[in-house]
Amino acid sequence: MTAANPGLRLQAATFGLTTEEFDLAAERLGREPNALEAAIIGAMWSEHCGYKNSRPLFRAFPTTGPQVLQGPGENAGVVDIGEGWGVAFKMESHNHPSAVEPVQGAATGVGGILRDIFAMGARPFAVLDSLRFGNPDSPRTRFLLSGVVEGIAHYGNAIGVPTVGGEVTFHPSYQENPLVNVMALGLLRHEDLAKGTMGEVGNQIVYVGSKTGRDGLGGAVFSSANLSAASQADRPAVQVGDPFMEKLLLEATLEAIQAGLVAGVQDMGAAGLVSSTCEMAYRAGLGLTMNLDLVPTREDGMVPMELCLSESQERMILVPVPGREQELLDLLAKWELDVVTIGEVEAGGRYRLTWKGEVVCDLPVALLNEAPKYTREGVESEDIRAKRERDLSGVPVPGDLGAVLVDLLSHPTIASKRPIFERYDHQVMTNTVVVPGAADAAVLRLKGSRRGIAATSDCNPRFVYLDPYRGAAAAVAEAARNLACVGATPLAITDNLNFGNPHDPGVYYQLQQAVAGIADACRALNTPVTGGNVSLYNQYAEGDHKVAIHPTPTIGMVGVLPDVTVRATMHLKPGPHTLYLLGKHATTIGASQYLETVHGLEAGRVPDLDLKLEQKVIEGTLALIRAGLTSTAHDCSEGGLAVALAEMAIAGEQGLKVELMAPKGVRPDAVLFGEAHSRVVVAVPVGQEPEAQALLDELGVPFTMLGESLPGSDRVTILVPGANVQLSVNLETLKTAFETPLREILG
Amino acid sequence: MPTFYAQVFVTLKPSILDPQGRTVERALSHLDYANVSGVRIGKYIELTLTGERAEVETELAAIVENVLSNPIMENARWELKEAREVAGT
Amino acid sequence: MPTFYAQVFVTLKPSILDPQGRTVERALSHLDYANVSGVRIGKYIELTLTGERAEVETELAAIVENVLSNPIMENARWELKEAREVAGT
Amino acid sequence: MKTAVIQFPGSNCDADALHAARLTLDPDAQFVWHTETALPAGTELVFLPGGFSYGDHLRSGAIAARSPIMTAVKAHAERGGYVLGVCNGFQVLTEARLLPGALSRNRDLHFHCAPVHLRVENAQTAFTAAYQPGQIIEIPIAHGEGNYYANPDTIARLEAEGRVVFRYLDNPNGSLNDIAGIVNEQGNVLGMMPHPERAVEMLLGSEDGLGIFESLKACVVK
Ligand SMILES: Nc1ncnc2c1ncn2[C@@H]1O[C@H](COP(=O)(O)OP(=O)(O)O)[C@@H](O)[C@H]1O
Ligand SMILES: [Mg+2]
Repeated sequence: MTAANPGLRLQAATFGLTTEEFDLAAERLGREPNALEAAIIGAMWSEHCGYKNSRPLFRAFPTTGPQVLQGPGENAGVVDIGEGWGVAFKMESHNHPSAVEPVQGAATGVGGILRDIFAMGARPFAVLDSLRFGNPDSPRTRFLLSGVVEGIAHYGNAIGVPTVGGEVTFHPSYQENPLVNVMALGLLRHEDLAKGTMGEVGNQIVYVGSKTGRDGLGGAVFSSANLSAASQADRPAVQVGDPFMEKLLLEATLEAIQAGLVAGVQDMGAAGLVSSTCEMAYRAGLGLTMNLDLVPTREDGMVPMELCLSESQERMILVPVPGREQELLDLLAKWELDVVTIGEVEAGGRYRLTWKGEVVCDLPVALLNEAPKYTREGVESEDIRAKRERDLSGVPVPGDLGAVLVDLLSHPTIASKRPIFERYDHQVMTNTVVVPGAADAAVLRLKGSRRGIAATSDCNPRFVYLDPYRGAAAAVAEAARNLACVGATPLAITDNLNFGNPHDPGVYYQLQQAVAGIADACRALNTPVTGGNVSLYNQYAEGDHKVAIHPTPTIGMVGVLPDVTVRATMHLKPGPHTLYLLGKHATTIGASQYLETVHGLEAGRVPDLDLKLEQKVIEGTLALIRAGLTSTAHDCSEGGLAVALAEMAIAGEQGLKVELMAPKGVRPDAVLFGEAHSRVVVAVPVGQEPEAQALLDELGVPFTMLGESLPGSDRVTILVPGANVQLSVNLETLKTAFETPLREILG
Repeated sequence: MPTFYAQVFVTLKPSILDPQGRTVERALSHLDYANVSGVRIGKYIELTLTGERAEVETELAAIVENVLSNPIMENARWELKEAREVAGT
Repeated sequence: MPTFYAQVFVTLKPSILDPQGRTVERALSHLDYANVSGVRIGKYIELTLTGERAEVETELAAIVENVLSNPIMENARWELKEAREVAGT
Repeated sequence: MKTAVIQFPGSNCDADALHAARLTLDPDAQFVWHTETALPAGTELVFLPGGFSYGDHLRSGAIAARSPIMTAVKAHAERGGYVLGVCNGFQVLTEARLLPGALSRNRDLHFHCAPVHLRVENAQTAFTAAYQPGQIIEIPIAHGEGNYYANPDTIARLEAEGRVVFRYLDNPNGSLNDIAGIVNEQGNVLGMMPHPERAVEMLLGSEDGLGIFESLKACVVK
């Protein structure tokens, strides 16, 4: 056993540990760890692997329900979609790697989340990407955006999983620290559900995939550490992904699982070999010994620390079913992957590593997996409170509200994302029924079944910034509403919590409140949390002054369509239709994109969120679609009702005329551009209004008739009689405003 | 003003994975070209610059560093030849 | 058996326009690196071969011709150095 | 029509090709792994699917074109057997010299995934008989290297012999003469960048790709 080095405690920080944590580890261990052990503990106790700041908060999450086949704790959650099928899904961030090298950072983000999915025994069939960038006109944003999009396209297109949705928003708080959250979905038969476990004593531990190099060394530590000028030095830590190798690994892993040869499986993600093997041992309540000399290496002279923590991509750990080891090895060899048996599972719960015939690490598996948990004092920042409580009555109503509509449509956050998703293969696998840009969620068919699967990812960071609890709950509500708008019943969520430094009480408050908001919304809407990922320290250090990102709890949600041919999209269909608003008119401009874009104010209260109303609106939307009374639905989000209507007209290449009967005394700009939640616009074919209204009344869904679609007309006309406002804009003008901005940014 | 032909060689840093090289190497062995190893694939860039040698050299160095290569992952070296030195051009 | 280091240069035929080169050239002028023209981007491939010089040369020629380049749109040339000639290796 | 879909490591439209072939041509269509040296007895159509065989490393299709099964595919083509190469399959066919020319990086250097409009320039081939001459069809593309190039003589010959089968109305990638698909001299080998196998079910938005499979089916009946 390599002796401990007395000076080590002083260097605790270099292993990502505080001296307190170092002492705690030494105490639990009954001795001082050696350097390798300290590095391993540091990696496993990092936020990324250990969740020391976030895990305690997760207790609030509802994680069960008849639809949940696998909740949090595995590589991905799994929901039951009927007929013996399950959908595995999970979202993960690659924020800091993407800030350093956008192309490879984003590409390896896709690779990592896909491995989490096929490690569950599921075949990946869809990817969604949720992206946040800074000021759209800055060269850095162009560089990051085009790099990230290229990286996602490079990896996703090559491996052949369609990228079917996502979101892209712009806000100065992401200028230096963009967010790259990637969600993946996979399909499996219930009986193929695999787990990240070591199984039983005596099992072999098989390493398969790429050789190990010095890539992304200390990546786990790296991605949880503050991003600062120092990250220049982290640059060699960039990892390069190879979708071709991943494709071989995917096919080999699924073939092995379906052949019943695999007792346990997990990808090597953050903190590479160590985190995967000791998480698997922990889940099995066992220990192991591995021989580091057997790890396939790409470079000479690699030392244990490198072998243990390297984040070389496209590597997995497989545990063969006892007695079928050789079958598994032969199968994997056929795919020309590096395959080596590197160790064995043992009783006793020790995590033992040997190198050159010497034991170089001997730690309790529990110690590694039970990072200290911190619950801190959250305190809301005064100036955010002030922004929220700010009195907006003095904000003037612009004279030309038509011009405002055009401005909003051309804001990069609202404008069409076609220039981005056209670079993604969104049709490979020939299942994509509703393509990106066509509706509020993507819809995929399930070959050999009538069912359809829908997915979306959502978060409005401005809401969360101004009111973390309500904003996070609203993200869940919006995701569920988006699924309803295509005709899908919401099933469950995965979340990706992107926040600043939790040691900052203001940031910790945001984290606490956001988790509580997600938990309550998930309970109310019956969409349990099946997993997720936490990314903290998303802020940029400039000298001693820190810029934290807007708190961004991205919600990924999956739903099911009983019949994929019964669905809705957002474009106005041919033939005359009557337009309805389900839900209630907006009454405030608080926290709206309009207020920020037109009046330069990020302020005001986030509109009230009534989750019972949300549930009603979702029921009403689904009922209309499934009764065949509408095939056109679109929810109101950034830019409010006016923008939603304009988008439906642009997509349908026809005009419309509506009268917004707002409650007395409500400002017209609130009715037009306010961002009240729980609102869906639907189009009912003329003649079927009585049926539709009867159905909504029966369900107790509040609604108002707005007006009519105008096939053949090229004008979008919106009246607010209460405030004798009339705006009427030519379709071409709206279309240009909507479609140009991102083409210009992406070049 | 003199004209210069520059040749720039951009290669991945040794410790960075080269998926292309790895795949090509394996393919070559399948096509039984034996005894081939260490395949690495990089970029070879030709460009023409005009100016006095000194300024051209400074400009080229900057171009290679900032545009033609990604210092995070790549090494680059270059050679400069004055047009009239270059045979047949 | 002796070891050889090969350097292979693959370039697009002059008659074929090189969108990548053109894009870089445009980028350069935007970044006002003046006096740059004729940017062409090709491949630079390094590989190691072992064997007697004669066989290695034949094998390399075949590899370059049949695999590393596509004669329809590319030209290729190569250089071979014996390991011990190469300084510092 | 007995159909074999070739699988290279890195093919990713192989399952789509098989699905479309079973739907339209041959309920028993089969995969054939790239290391095989022979096609299943009685194979009439070889379908080279899209994807990133060998990760598109070096040049797209370059390594796949040199894999063992391609010898059998060449023999099949010389016997007059039908070969359909889509996207990466087209790239493989040019690299294997079963079709002239080469496919290089898109003019704008970007991958494009979008429906495009094609004109059927020759409706008398085994692959296009079911279309009207000059018919406009909508089929999706999804590629980053579909920029067709061949030397001027070859282009002239392709045009003269009516071997340009599909032409883009709105050229997405810089292909010479807006070429989207060509056949070999004998007319039994078709290479095209657009994905007909993605356009055989209304559920996915277009059925305009059916014509290719119906044409082939008709060939064996007579
Ligand atoms: N924000 C969250 N909400 C719920 N579960 C979470 C969250 N973050 C992480 N988890 C769960 O903790 C486990 C470990 O997370 P993570 O380390 O991201 O998985 P992986 O090891 O695949 O990266 C996973 O099962 C994940 O779903
Ligand atoms: Mg994992």
